[in-house]
Formats: sequence, structure tokens, C-alpha cells
Amino acid sequence: MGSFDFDVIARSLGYLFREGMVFTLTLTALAAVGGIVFGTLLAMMRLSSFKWLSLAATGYVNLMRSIPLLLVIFWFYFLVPYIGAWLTGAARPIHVGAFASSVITFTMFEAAYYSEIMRAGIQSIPRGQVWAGYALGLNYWQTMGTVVLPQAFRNMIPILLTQTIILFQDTSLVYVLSITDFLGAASKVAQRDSRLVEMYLFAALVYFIVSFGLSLLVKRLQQKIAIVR
Amino acid sequence: SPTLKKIKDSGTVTIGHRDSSLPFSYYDDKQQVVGYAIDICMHVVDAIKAELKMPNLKVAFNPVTSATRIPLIANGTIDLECGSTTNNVARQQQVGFTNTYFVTANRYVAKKSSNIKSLADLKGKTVVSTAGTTNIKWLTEENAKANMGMSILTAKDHAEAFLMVETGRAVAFFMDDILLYGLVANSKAPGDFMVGSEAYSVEPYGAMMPRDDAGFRKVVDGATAKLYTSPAMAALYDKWFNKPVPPKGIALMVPMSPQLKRVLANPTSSGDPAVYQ
Amino acid sequence: MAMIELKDVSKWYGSFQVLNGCTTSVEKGEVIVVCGPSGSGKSTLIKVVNALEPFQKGTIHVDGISVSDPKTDLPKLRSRVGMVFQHFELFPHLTITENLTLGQIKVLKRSEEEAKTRGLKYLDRVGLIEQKDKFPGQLSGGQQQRVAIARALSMDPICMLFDEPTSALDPEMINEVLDVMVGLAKEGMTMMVVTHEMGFARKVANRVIFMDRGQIVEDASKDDFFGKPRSERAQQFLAKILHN
Amino acid sequence: MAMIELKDVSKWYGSFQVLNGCTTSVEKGEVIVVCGPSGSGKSTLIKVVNALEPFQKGTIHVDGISVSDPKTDLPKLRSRVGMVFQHFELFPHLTITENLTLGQIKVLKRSEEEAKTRGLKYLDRVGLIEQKDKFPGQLSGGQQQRVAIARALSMDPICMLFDEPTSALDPEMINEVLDVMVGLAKEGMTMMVVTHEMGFARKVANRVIFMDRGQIVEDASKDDFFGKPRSERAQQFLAKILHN
Amino acid sequence: MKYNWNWGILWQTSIDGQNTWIMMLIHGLGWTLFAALCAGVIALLLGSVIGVVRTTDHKWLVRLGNAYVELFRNIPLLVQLFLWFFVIPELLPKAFGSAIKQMPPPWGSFVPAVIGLGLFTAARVAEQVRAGIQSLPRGQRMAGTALGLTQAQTYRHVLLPMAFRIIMPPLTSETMNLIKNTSVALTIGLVELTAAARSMQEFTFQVFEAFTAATVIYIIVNLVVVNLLRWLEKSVAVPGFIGPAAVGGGGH
Ligand SMILES: Nc1ncnc2c1ncn2[C@@H]1O[C@H](COP(=O)(O)OP(=O)(O)OP(=O)(O)O)[C@@H](O)[C@H]1O
Ligand SMILES: Nc1ncnc2c1ncn2[C@@H]1O[C@H](COP(=O)(O)OP(=O)(O)OP(=O)(O)O)[C@@H](O)[C@H]1O
Ligand SMILES: [Mg+2]
Ligand SMILES: [Mg+2]
Repeated sequence: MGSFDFDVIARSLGYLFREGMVFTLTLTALAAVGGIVFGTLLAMMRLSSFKWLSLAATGYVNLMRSIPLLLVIFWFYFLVPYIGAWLTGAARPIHVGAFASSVITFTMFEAAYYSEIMRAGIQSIPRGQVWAGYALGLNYWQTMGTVVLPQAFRNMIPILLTQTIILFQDTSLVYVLSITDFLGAASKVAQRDSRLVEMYLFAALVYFIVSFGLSLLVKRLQQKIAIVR
Repeated sequence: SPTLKKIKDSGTVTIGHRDSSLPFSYYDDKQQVVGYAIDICMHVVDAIKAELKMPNLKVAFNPVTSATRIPLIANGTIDLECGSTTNNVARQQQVGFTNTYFVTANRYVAKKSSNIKSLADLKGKTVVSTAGTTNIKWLTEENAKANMGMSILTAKDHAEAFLMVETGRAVAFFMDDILLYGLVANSKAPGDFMVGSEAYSVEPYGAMMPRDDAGFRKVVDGATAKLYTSPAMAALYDKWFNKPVPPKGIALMVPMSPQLKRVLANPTSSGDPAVYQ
Repeated sequence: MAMIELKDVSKWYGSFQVLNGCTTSVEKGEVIVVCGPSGSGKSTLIKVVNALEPFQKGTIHVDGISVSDPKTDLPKLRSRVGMVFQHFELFPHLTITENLTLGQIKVLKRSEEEAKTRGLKYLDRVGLIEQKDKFPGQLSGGQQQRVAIARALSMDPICMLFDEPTSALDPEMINEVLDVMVGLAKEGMTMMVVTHEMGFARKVANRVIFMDRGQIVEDASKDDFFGKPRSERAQQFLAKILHN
Repeated sequence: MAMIELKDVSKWYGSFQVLNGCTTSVEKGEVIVVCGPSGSGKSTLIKVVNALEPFQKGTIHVDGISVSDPKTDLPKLRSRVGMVFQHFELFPHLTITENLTLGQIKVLKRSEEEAKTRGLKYLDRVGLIEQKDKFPGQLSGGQQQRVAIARALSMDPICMLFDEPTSALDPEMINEVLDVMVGLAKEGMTMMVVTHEMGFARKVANRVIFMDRGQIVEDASKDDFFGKPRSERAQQFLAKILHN
Repeated sequence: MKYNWNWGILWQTSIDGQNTWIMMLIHGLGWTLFAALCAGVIALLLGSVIGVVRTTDHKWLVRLGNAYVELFRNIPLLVQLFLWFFVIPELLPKAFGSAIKQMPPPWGSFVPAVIGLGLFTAARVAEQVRAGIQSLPRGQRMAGTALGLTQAQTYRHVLLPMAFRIIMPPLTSETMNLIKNTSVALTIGLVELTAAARSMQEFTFQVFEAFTAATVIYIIVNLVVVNLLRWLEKSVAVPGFIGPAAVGGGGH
């Protein structure tokens, strides 16, 4: 390899961050919020006493968890237009942009993982807390909303955030769709200019700094918000 | 024609493009989609505008990869794929191809220092090609047929395959020669590499479109045939193959081959290699 | 009309019978102590009264309303019955004041202000008014249990259920909780108390119920129970628990 | 020579002082009960004796051997001191027999057979020989604690340390454990016991140590302690814990 | 959809002229499983050591363990594999580096893939092992120590047997993740299941058949593996012991 040509990074810095990183971060944020909301619903379904609800949620979660993300991305990319058409009643597959498609894909995929975390979180709340809520006269939704979920969520914040860091790294796989996320941008420049090694080293560094920075933040937060027991 | 109707209803024609198939279809340094195939497709778009009498028809670009191009044509996301896709009979089971706009050949690139003069010198050596290409298919078959004993590596994309030669993991990289010229020209030391003189197979490139849509095919074939046989074609070829191209301003300096001259003069969308010999 | 009335209540977990034909009643103003060996079904008995657990046979009426009737508004019924748990079960993510007002606001639809006034009145009653802005985790066990009692009281319950309210406490703190409970009993609150604190039973109980293997084996006045328990099992139990 | 001797022992967790100049000694055959409010350092005191926690000041000698001397073979020393914990701490993945033999085989290098014979002897002594092939999770709390005592005994300890051995038990099971401990005391075992069971202290203790905020506030003979505790803190404590 | 379904393609001869496409996929599955197995062994051994080290009180060892975990879990696997394949051999002494590069296929991609996957997964296993040990009551370690066991003996006989039982469920999902993650190795040329499916679709253009077949195979493999591990979990379960519900970290 001999000489590295790091000039290629300087030349494409604007593109890498203004297009790539912005896309990656937006996708991560949207998919995390959507995934946690949908995941919490899935977790509640799994724990509900309606058998078919819990079976449906379990099936969904297990399916998502047994297919490689690469294949999931692929399937959603092609099927979302049809699902959209089916939902809206349109005659033709609706046109879904790459961005919308990846937000949907990651929301649906990560929801399976977030739901496992939220399920553990809900189950970690002592049964007595639920009883205490009911004993005060709260109904199911009130007990969930004011007693169980706030605690479950707070207990799980570190793990939810850790999962979000994984999501942040996973979004790099959208490059298979030739979408310009950070890694996609880096690999496009790298391929066009034949500077793969330099670009990948740089990408590794950037991912490490962002992920590690976030995980430090998680630790800080963990100490701050832990509920005194 | 369903495709024309769809374009008409949505007011948009969607073109699928590659992100780094230099000089056919790629992003320049301003992140605009450019290339030889793109220019040709823009002529097709003009023809569609005329056909539909929609001068304000919008053009949308949608990046594709080798894995996504077929399903995206099939589910109607893209109407026309303008890249470096080889036209062959097997692929025509799924999609249609327009008139061929380039004819390339399968060759290898190797380091000059490795002293490879012919295919025979590669006996027992490690070679590489890109996953899912017609080139690796030929290489696999040839290796078995001629009992060459080569170890064949599979790379994810052209740039990685070339990197394997650059770093000494493989001695030679088999690919469409036109892509090899581009890779060599863009490398850190273009002088270190040589492209073999022997050509092993012909690879006609054409734009992909939905299969069995005669109305649409008529418009597209008509537009390309008209362009290929017009004097503008020589200038278009020159622009991409003999003059400096973005992003780095390097000229490939590849004169038009006799086969291509013949094909452009008599446009064809055949998938039969014999037609191009 | 009895405040709490159980008739032939039976309950199964799967094939395991936890309650076996339990019949008893608690009159207004009565204090009943429930005791018995571990696993005998005491907690379950308390929970079915409050409809926190379903049961399969028999009837339970609280203030004349059937607990198992599908038409009964259970949240409303439960809001009228105060309940205190072994592990306090304060909501750790809410301050003491918020713990006291949550049920009043959400269930009784009181204004935040009114709920606060009432909650703090009871907090003062259990001697913890200075702790009102702390979180449960910042209080000792005995203090938490007193807050839990205040929380139940601030819903203006018609009766109170206690499930081993002192058994998770350090020995030093047991009395501060028992004192509050003795006070309540003396004021005439109807109470059903699962406890092993026989000192408490001696002091304020009207009747003692002894359970074994899901059955009410003994249901006697305090004096009868401590004087001459009829069943052998209850005698053994008392011997074990009172010795040393 | 005293069996256990503490001289001016102090210990800090960071800047928080848990033990503050503790001096006392336990003679061979003596039974010492340690009591005091929660957080006063009782468990810590027990743990430093067995070198389970380091300390920063003072000296501790067990059977004449310094605990803090870097040259001391701590595993060997610990193997000679039996220890019983509040939460039993049996090894849940091993059968009762394996729990009893693990230390003998790995530390004392006894043969499997010999270890088993001895272990089962002590298991019989605590009345649980039929349970030998069960796992800890299949026993009641009282049974588990008796196994824990048998495990400690089967190492032939020269003295035993107990850290609140009954406070995690159901009221019914407390006595089955205390009975075993009373038996040990009567046989002349040297014992240091953290407990709130004043009945036990009255029955077998030679001396009672009362701790508060890391200090040994009172170190008196049983009769002196129960008769007229000198410090006000100890009086309050006794009043709280003995009332009701 | 304008798509020409042709399931028969699975039974047609593939490019190598001998095997059918379905055999190619199964061949790919073989590499998937073999790579997952090798990487799994590395991950389990290394991850356990690092996880244990992080629960000791040797300060610098703990730091080293933490550094390892942070480094390997904060860079996308895709990028790590690339670095193992293209960059690391260049940084080694020349002779050694070229020896690695000259390895015949598929070993040339297999070895870096296994190393990369193994080290990446080791970081995640280390997290689980640490969490497992720390979820045990503190008294367990003390009880071992109080019996006179050395630190090593306490880990071997007291802490690890329980810790591993407790982390069986998260390790099961790590195993599933590992099997799926081998698909990322296609980027450095390992022709495992996903790569075989991609190659099939690129040669035949029967995209949906190829990916459906791969998806179904993955689901079956996961069902088998999960049930095997559940069975293992049950067969080592301690009677009467209800472990603390170990909270599974996420991950893929
Ligand atoms: N959710 C459940 N599923 C199955 N069995 C249960 C459940 N809850 C309780 N049990 C069983 O029902 C029996 C009675 O339980 P309960 O909690 O009412 O006993 P208790 O008298 O309160 O005992 P303790 O003094 O230990 O609190 C026990 O044997 C218990 O194991
Ligand atoms: N590892 C630790 N780090 C910091 N502080 C600790 C630690 N362990 C114990 N402490 C503190 O040291 C003090 C004494 O603890 P110790 O366990 O010895 O008390 P104790 O008298 O046994 O109390 P209890 O009756 O609650 O068991 C307490 O205030 C406790 O919070
Ligand atoms: Mg109970
Ligand atoms: Mg203690």
C-alpha cells in the first residue's frame, strides 16, 4: 500500500458530513423514536392476556430477529410500495422514496429489538407495583401509563440507548441500496477515486468517535437518572 | 402501454442509475448523476416527452445496485435503468433491453511486475472477479474446462477487486475492459498496471426497461436508434471516452471499437454474443 | 350488613388450590388479624377481597357490592378499599406528594390542589410531613410504609387491607408502623390485617383468623384464639411463633 | 491467647468511615452477640474478622495470626473460620452434598469420600440427611440456613461467625435455626453472632456488643447489657426492639 | 408486478456447471454455519476471559478489558471486516502479510471473516459475562472466599457456573446474531448463504426466488439453533432456582 492518500478525505469532507452523516443521524433518530414506540406496543401485546395478540407479537419479533438485516432491508425496500398501495387502496404500488423506505424498514426491524428490551423492563417492575396501582383504583391504561411504563422506561434507558448506538451502526447497511448514508457516501467516494483503505479507516474512526461518545453519554445519564430505590 | 400510462399519470419518468460505473453512470464531484449512458437516456426522455406531449415531464433519479436493479424495474419504481448492464438472453427472461450502446470485452488487468503475458501464465495462480458478473461466470467455466487450476476470489465490487490486485491478494482481475481502463486511470500509480491484449468474450451494454411493454419499447428503441445513427453520436462518444471526464479530469483515451461502430450503425437489442463478434 | 363478606370462596392456580371454601365476614369497625404458616393463602385471601386476583368459586361482597359480578366497576370498588403491601409498593419515580395525590387525581378526579391538601394532611398524621418532596428511595423502610398507609388513607377508604405490613422492616422500625395501625384501629377503621405480630393482635384485634393450606381453620375471638386454639395446627403454629 | 482479637480497627469506604476504632476480643468457647441499628457496621465488623473486607487501621488476630499481614495465607485462615450469611449463600447449582464437600475437597484436599462422610455427618446433625441430593432452591429458607451451618461446620472451624442468620427467614423457621445455634453454643463452639434475636442472646451469649455508627458503644456481659445498658443509644434501641 | 416467477430455477444447474442453485445455497449455508461456529468458539473463549477480567479488582486489567469492549463494539462490523481483510495484512511484516494474502480461497476471506466476527462478538459476550457475574448476589463470592477458596477457584466453582446459566438467554440471541452477521462477510468475498443468494439472483435475475429461499433457510436454521439452545438451557437448569431475569442487551 505504501503511500496513503488522505487528500481524498479532505476533498469530500463536506459531502460525507452534510449529506452522509446528516442522513445517518436523521435516520437513526427517527427509527429510534418510531422503534421504541412501536416496540413498546409490541411488548405490551406480548404480555397481554389475549392469546392471539401475544402470539402475533411473538411471531413478528421472532421473524424479524431470525433474518439478517441485509435481507430485511432488501425485502422492505421492494415490498413497502405494495404495502403502501394496500394501505392507501391505490391501484399501483405507491412511490416511496429511499429515505422513507429506510425509516420504515429500520423502525419495523428495530422495534423487534426494542420490544424485547421493553418487555424485560416491564417484567422487571415488581408485580406489587401493578397491584398498588390497581388497588388505588387506576385502570389498566392508567396503571401502565403512570406506574409501569415510566419506571420500565427509566430502568431501560441505558439499554435502549445502547441499542440505539447499534442502530446507528446498522444504518450503514443501507449502502446495499446505494443510499447515501455516511458509509454509503464514504464508499461512493472511495470507489470512484479508488481510495478504499483511506476512506474505510476514516469511516472506522468517525463511527468509533460518535458511538463511543454516545456510550459515554449513556453512562453519565445512567448515573443521573437512576431511580433511587 | 402500462409504462407510458404510469409516466403520464405521475408526470414523472424515473431513471435508475449506478453510483460509480465510470464513465457510464456515476456521481460527479457535485453529486450530480452523469455519464455516457445517462446522456443517452436523456435523449430517450426527450422522445417520451414528445410522445406524451408533456414538455414539462419531470425526471427523477433513483440509485440502483446490481442487487436492486431487477426488482426495481419489476415493481415499477424505475422506468429505465441506465448503467453498465450486460444484455444477455438469460436476463431477458426478466427485463427488456434497448439497443446496445457499448460493446466491451472480458479481459484481465495485472501488475506489470508480475509478468503475465497470456492466460496460460495464470495457471495455478489466484485471480479475482466481481460477484454476480458475467465475467466471473466465464472465468469459472473456463477454469474448469481448460483445467487451469486457478483460485478464483469473489469481490463485492470492482473497486475492491482491483484493490486485491493492488495489494497482491490476486494476480489478475477479470472484468469488462472499459471498466478496467477506468480503474487503472484512477489508481495511484496507473503506470504499474497493464490490461491483457486478448479479449475473452463480448459484453454488450444496453439500458434495461420493463419486459413485454411494446409501446414503451417502441419509443425507447426508436429514440436510441435515431441517436446512434445521427452524427451527434460520435461527439457523445468522444465526450466520455476521449476527453477528460469528471471528477478528476482524467481522459480514458479509448477509441471506438470496430464492433461498436457496426452496432451503432445497425442498432440491435439482441442478447446473442455472436451478433457482436 | 357486613362490610366484607366471603362465602365459600375457592381459588386455583392451574390445578393447585390456594383457597378452599373460605367463609367469613368483617363488620364495620372490626379489626381482623389473619395468620398462618407461609404459603397458606393469606395474601391470596386479601387479594381476592380487593379483586386483585380472580377466584373461581363462591362470592365476595364489599359494602354490599359483589366483587365477581362482571357489571361491577372494579376500579371504583378498589378505590374505596385501602391496601397496604408487605414491600410498601410506593411508586419510586414519583415524589412522596405525587404518590399521595396520583390516585385522588386520576380516580377520584379531585383537583390537584385538593388532592395535595388531603394527602399532606394524612402525611402529617403519620408524622412525615417534612419528607413530602423526597422520593421513596430516600426514606427508611418504616417511613415508606407509613407513607403507604397515608396514601391509602387519602383515598378515604371504607376499610383497609394490610398484607404483612411489617415483615420487610428492620426490627427497629416495626413499632413506628404498628403504632400508626393501632391508632387507626382505635379510631374505628375497619381493618383486615395479615401479620405475625401477635403483640398487635393482642392489643387491637376483635377476631383472629388462622389459615392453613387454603382453608380457614380457625376463626375465633382474640381471647379464644390465644387462650385455647381448637385445632392442633394452630397450637403448633402459636408455639413456634411465640417461643424464644 | 484470645481466639479473635481486634485492636483499634478502623475502616473507610472512600471518605465514609464504617468502623471507628473497634477493640474487643473473643475467648475460646465464648459466644458474643453483636447488635445495633441498621447501618451501624455490624456486618462489616464480621467481615473484616474473616478478611472478606480489608481495613485501613488497627490489627486483627485470629488464633494468633494477623489478618492484615501480607504474608498470611488468607484462604487457609478463612477455611478455619466458619461463616454463615443472612441470605444463606448456598451454591444454587450444586446439590446439598456437593455444597458440603466443595470446600473440603478444594481447600482441605480431602478425598471425595472422606468429605462426603463428614459433610453428611453434619447434615444429619442439623436434621436434614434426607435432603442430601436436593438442590438448595428446593429447600425452605430455614432448611437452607441449616445446610449453610452444616457446610461451615464440615470445614472443622475453630470459630464461627454469623451475620443475621435468621433475619431473612419466615417467623416459623427462625426457631429451627436458632435451636441448632444454641446446640453449637452449648458444645463450646466459639461464636460471634450478629442478630436481633434477643431471646437467643439471653439464652446463650456470654457478652453482648452494641454498635452505633461504626463504634463499639457497649461491650458488656449479657446480664449487664439487658439489666442496665450504660449508653442512652443502647437503651433506646432495646426499648424499640423489645416492646410489643 | 411485472415479474416472471420461476421456482424451477432452484433445481436448474448453476454457473459452476455441476450443482443446482439450491445446492449452491446449501453450500453457502455450510460456510455460514462453519464461520459462525469458528467465530463462536473464539467469541466464547475470549469473551469469557475478558468478561471475567472485568469483574476482578485488578484495576489495569479491568481498564484493558473495558477498552477492548469499547473499541470492538463501537465500529460497525462491516467496517471492521474490511479492515481485517484489506488493512491489517499491510501493517504486518511483509512476509507474514503476503503469506496471509496468498491463502487460497475461500480461506483468504474465511480467516479474516472468522477473526473479525469472533473479536466483534467477543466484545458482546464479554458484556454478557460481566453482567451475569455481577447479577449474582455479592454474598456468593463472599461465601466462596469464606470457605477458603482462592479467587480462581471461586470463579471456577461458584460464580461462572451460575453466571453462564443466567446468561443463557442473551447468549442464545447472540448466537442468532452471529449466524446472521456472517452475512456481512460477503463484503469480503466469503460466499456464504446471503452471498450465494445474491450471486444466484445476479446470474439468473430471479431475485425474489433467490432471496425467498435464503430467508426461509435462515428462519429454519434459527428455529433449529434456538430450540437446541433452549434445550441446552433446560437441561442445565438448576432445580428450584429461579434466576434473576437477566436483561438481554439488544444487538443483532
Ligand atoms: N401466581 C401464582 N401462581 C401459582 N401459584 C401461586 C401464585 N401465587 C401464589 N401461589 C401459591 O399459592 C400459595 C399461597 O400463596 P400466598 O402468597 O397467598 O401465601 P401466604 O400465606 O401469603 O404466604 P407468605 O406468608 O409466604 O406470604 C403458595 O403455595 C404459593 O406458592
Ligand atoms: N461496599 C460499600 N461501599 C460503601 N458503603 C458501604 C458498603 N458496604 C456497606 N457500606 C455502608 O457501611 C455502613 C455499615 O454497613 P454494614 O453492612 O456493616 O451495616 P450493618 O450494621 O450490618 O447494617 P444492617 O443491619 O442493615 O445489616 C452502612 O452505612 C452501609 O451503607
Ligand atoms: Mg403472603
Ligand atoms: Mg448487616
